[in-house]
Amino acid sequence: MHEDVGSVAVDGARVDAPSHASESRPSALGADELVRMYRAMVLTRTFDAKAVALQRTGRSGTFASSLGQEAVAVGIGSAMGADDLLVPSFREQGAQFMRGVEPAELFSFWGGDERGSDFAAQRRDFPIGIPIGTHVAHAVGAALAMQLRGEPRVAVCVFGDGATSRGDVYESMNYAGIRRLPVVFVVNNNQWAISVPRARQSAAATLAQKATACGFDGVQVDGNDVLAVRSVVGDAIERARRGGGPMLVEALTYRLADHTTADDASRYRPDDEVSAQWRNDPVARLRGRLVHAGVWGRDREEQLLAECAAVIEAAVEEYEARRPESAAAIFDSLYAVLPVAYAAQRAELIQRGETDG
Amino acid sequence: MHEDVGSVAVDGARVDAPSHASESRPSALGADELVRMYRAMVLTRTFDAKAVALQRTGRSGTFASSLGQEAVAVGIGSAMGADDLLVPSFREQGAQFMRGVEPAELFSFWGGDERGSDFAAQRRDFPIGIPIGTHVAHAVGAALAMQLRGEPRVAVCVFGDGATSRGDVYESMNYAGIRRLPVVFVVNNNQWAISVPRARQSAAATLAQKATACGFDGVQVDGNDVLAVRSVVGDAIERARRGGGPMLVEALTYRLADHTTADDASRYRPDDEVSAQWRNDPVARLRGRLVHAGVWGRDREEQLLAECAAVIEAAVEEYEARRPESAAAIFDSLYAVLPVAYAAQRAELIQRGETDG
Amino acid sequence: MGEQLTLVEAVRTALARAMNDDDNVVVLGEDVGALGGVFRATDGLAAAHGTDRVLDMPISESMFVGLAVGLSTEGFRPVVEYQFMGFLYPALEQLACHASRMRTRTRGRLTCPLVIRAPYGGGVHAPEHHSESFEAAIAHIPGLRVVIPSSPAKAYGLLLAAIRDPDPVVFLEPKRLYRAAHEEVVDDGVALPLDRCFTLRSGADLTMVTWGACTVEALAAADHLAGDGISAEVIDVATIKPLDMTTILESVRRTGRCVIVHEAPRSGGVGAEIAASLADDGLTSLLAPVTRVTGYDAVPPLYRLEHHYFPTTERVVDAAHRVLEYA
Amino acid sequence: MGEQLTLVEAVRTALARAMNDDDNVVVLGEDVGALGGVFRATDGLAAAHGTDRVLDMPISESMFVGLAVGLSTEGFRPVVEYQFMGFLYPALEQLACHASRMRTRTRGRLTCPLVIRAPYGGGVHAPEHHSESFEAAIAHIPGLRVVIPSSPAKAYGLLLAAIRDPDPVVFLEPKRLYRAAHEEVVDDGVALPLDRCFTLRSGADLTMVTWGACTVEALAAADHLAGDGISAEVIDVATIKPLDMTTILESVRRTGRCVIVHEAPRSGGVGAEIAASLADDGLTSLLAPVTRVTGYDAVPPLYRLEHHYFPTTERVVDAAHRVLEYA
Ligand SMILES: Cc1ncc(C[n+]2csc(CCOP(=O)(O)OP(=O)(O)O)c2C)c(N)n1
Ligand SMILES: Cc1ncc(C[n+]2csc(CCOP(=O)(O)OP(=O)(O)O)c2C)c(N)n1
Ligand SMILES: [Mg+2]
Ligand SMILES: [Mg+2]
Repeated sequence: MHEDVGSVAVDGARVDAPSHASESRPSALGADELVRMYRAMVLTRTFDAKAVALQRTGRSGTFASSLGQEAVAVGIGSAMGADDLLVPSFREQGAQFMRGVEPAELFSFWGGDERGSDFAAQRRDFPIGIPIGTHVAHAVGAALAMQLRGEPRVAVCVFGDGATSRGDVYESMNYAGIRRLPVVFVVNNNQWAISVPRARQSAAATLAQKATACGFDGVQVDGNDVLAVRSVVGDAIERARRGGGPMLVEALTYRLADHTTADDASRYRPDDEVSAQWRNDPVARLRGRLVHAGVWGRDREEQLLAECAAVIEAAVEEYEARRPESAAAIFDSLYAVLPVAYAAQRAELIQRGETDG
Repeated sequence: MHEDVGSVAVDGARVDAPSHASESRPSALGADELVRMYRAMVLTRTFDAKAVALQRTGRSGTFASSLGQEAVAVGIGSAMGADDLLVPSFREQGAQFMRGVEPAELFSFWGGDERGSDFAAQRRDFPIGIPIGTHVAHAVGAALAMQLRGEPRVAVCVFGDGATSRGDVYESMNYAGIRRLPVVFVVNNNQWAISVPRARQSAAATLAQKATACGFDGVQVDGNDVLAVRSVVGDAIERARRGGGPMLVEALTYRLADHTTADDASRYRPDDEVSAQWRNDPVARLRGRLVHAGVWGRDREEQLLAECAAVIEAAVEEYEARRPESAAAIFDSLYAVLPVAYAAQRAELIQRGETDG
Repeated sequence: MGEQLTLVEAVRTALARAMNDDDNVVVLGEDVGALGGVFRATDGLAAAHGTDRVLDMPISESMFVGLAVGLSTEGFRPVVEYQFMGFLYPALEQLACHASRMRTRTRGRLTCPLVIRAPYGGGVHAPEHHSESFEAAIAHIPGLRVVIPSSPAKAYGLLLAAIRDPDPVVFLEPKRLYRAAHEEVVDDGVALPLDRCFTLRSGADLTMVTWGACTVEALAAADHLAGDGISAEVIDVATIKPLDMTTILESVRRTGRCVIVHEAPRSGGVGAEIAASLADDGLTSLLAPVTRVTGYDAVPPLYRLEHHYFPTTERVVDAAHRVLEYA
Repeated sequence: MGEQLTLVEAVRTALARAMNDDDNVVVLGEDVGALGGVFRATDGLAAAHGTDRVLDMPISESMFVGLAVGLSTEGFRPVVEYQFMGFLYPALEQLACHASRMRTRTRGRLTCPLVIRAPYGGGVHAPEHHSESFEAAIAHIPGLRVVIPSSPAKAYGLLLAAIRDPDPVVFLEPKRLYRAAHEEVVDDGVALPLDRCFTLRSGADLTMVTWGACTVEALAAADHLAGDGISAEVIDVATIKPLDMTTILESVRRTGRCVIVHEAPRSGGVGAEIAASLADDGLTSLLAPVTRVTGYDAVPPLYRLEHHYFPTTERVVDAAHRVLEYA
């Protein structure tokens, strides 16, 4: 399946590297859509670079860049319908932006402000998920809700190669298989889980074949080929929407940056491995395709870079201009109505908050 | 592999019912060994019947019979070396007895006495494991210990079809795959997890194929054919001992009894399903084989039944004659040395224990 | 008009009512469907509402609380059964990291109205790992409610309240009481408050504070003490989080003496929080040391030794006398 | 002869020493090998001892504590690192159902000498779920020891003791202190006791009881109070299970006043157990309410609001004044 878009169905222990890149076939997508995707990828990269810079200058906390993996998130984001549900891990900013999450919101989240998960324009998607793998059950639960209500919606859940070792990910996929739930699991296989390489995360020849344990199909896709990701994930979504049940998509890509700003990847992987992987840079790859198709050139590139820089600059300003919440916020959305038992603590917080600012 | 003993290798999503029963080939085992295995199965069945009776008459607590699944446990017990390690669930009494656990000890365990897990003649094997699936990581840890020390030992871990849905079972198997640990996983697939049938536990066509997710082989075996179980598990053990890594063996059998004495299976499965399954009774099957080989007849059968009844009666007597522990036992093996912080509580217990006997 | 029900029947009645009242209520857990749960708390629900609203779960204790989180953020009101509290440990990550904080981490955008039900405590000759009481560990998680009924009528009213609550509630059922007694329960859909203790018996000489199955021993002890002319007040905490210290403090202000009774190990039990509050806000009222009668700081033993481990009426009476004789 | 070490360096030194002394000591966890752990607590160990004794784990937090159980019953002494305490929840089932009770359920036949290490607490601008302190939930599990060092030298001596202990120990490292200060640590292999509080500062007017990172605020508060002529005793509990109430009671008998400080949410924190013991065995000594300065009963906020949530020196000083002014 999907031979035209760099994907390979994985059946049991067979291993095949995704071989046919989407470049070898004409794309069914119009130039506008390609440009929209390219813009999302560039915006993501711009956001990531800025977020790293904010952390380095003490203006934000620890941050996880998606450098090199933009095609996975943007492929997913472009494949999803507006009413579908994204249940992300913490490197899907590319998909989140396409779904209405604001860069300023994600700056806030990483900047230590819960309001960053209160997305103004995207009310249903899950917030960034930090405890590895724990969000997968949420996606399955949401998919169950969709199935029970007969809604034509699909949940899309993204997690890393490392997350595939978590038992609750397996438990969740297993349940999705039992009820053939409308959920698509996407593994962002960026080859590393902090310092642990893919090969030491599991002896399974592919991560896609983990679906075999749960009774549904797994497929590998070239995760640096945004059109391939879009196509494979899109097909899986439409199949799930039609009642075809879950699918596991393993997107093969590479983490070009440190794990997070708190990491120093040079301690555990050679620089030349990273340099070599820059050859597969998904942003350059789509740009090449646009250029080849005659819809892109230096001017448009410069324009886009400037535009993205401006958008991100504005987002930083918005983020930094936002007044911190008052101390009472610690209690104000803890429960629908704060139990009286905690009223005194809240009062104390407010009183202290006033004195120490 | 193992075509002569009723097993089928499971690769990915292919499903094949185990087809070749061991009866179709001559057994390499001598008659003495077959009789030893038969005795173990009959002893197990006698023990189970008695344990149920004890519970029914208020002389023991809840009990889980292995009726119909004796071939799984006895096949495993007969395949293991003395220095190997058994990490059981709660239906492996047949294997435990072969490894030196005393029936009186298991009566004690189910009768609410911790001394029942302090096996006098089997110092290393794990006690019965109640929280489903949680013991699988112990087997993997023990196998890691064996590998690190270069010991020629193998850990054998048994769990049910229902347990395969537990995430920690998957996590454990995944790690065993990564380091190719000397551990054999045996699923006692008795088709039911309390009221949930195998088909609603997972959409995977076989449970054996769950090994695919962990990068090693899975195999199905006729779990009512004790020689097949012995052969397949034995081969897996020897392979693991030689450094060949883990294997998952799915033994297909059937739970002829209620889940436990606290259960009433008629609430969720038809009686005729159970009656039909009696045709595959593993005890009758091995007996038939012995009769066919000319080494068994009514006299030996009656002798054996009487002997097993006597052994189990003696065990009941031993169990019931045993004085309960004193109240202080609650603290006496809690730590190697009881922290002073708890000395007063222990003293109170002793004082009260004396007054209320 | 009410019916005489056992506690487990009252649970079932409340579940049936909630499912009838609100299509968004779904029940899930191991063996809750055809079997009706190992204690029959969900008996008949699958027959009445079908297997899309009464969902048997695979043995995946970590997953199905997470499943409930996803269901609840999408508008359902899942009621999740754990077979025994001893098997609830795998749920703690989802409870602590997600269910309890979804509202606050999204500043109210997503919420998790869900109920986790689990039978807890000892006394039924159950196997290993079937007698635990670690309600204190759960009650320490901010953002949750933890509720424990002590009788059929309480079970009915509190469970209805839990299901209707807009936030996650952990509902622990003392299994020793499941079939221990009948009580009149009127199936009128009236919920009980989730932030209040119940005074089961008024008294002037000392206050006994307890919850769940230990209310039996506390009430028996109060009876016994009454024979000696001692009047003990018995408070059923019921909702251990948030803790209604107002009621407890008010009582101790009158009696000056307090005995706390629970099954869980003493150290770090909910009794500690109650006693700590008394040592703070109630200090001037205390005429005697705050005494705890509890499970010991040891692993709950298998059932041969259980009677040594769990609080008995005798231990409660002895503690009451000690507290009363304190000069 | 000693070296000036940070707390994380002291942990590393103790690990190195234990691995040199005993071949059965193995270290395992996420990223403990080539990376040396996310906080570098295991830096250099893999280089020195190889990847068979310093084992990188897949992301399987439930499995690798179970793995340690199997390793320990077979004679190894595993030291397991969790990257953050927030990711320790999946370990609770194995801790409560197996590690803590293997000895007692087999009546001594099998034992689990193992150490679980995890950085805990807030204050380092870490992301969501990286600031938890639920030591109370773990300390409630019978059969465990729970130990929290407050300085480099304590970390060294207590960790050595934990690794040598024949029973399972949960060792929680206040990550805010990892690199906060240096202290002379002599790598002499001398362990500290696992059942004793340490009196960090003697005083006569009130007793401050705390552990881990909050010792900083308690000591600062004591300094501040000294300026006002108030002499505060500061006790570092260090081992929160078993709890050395003897030392605390002895101090409170002298001072009559007690302030307890911890980062965890107030309700059901370890402070509750300490206060409860004071309300029982220490009641007659108490001249003022036992006051707790703690994290609030709310989800620890992301770091913008963290300073409102965790105890500050100012809050401790205020509490001390309230307790002292109490008539
Ligand atoms: C339950 C849990 N354990 C550990 C961590 C610490 N941690 C953060 S990211 C990470 C590695 C994740 O690897 P992978 O799933 O491949 O995702 P990637 O970071 O490569 O995108 C770890 C171990 C965590 N966040 N959650
Ligand atoms: C963690 C956990 N959850 C639930 C239970 C209750 N329980 C006991 S046996 C059982 C079913 C087990 O099914 P399976 O693994 O197929 O083993 P079988 O009983 O059929 O041998 C359940 C759910 C348990 N013991 N442990
Ligand atoms: Mg990765
Ligand atoms: Mg089964």
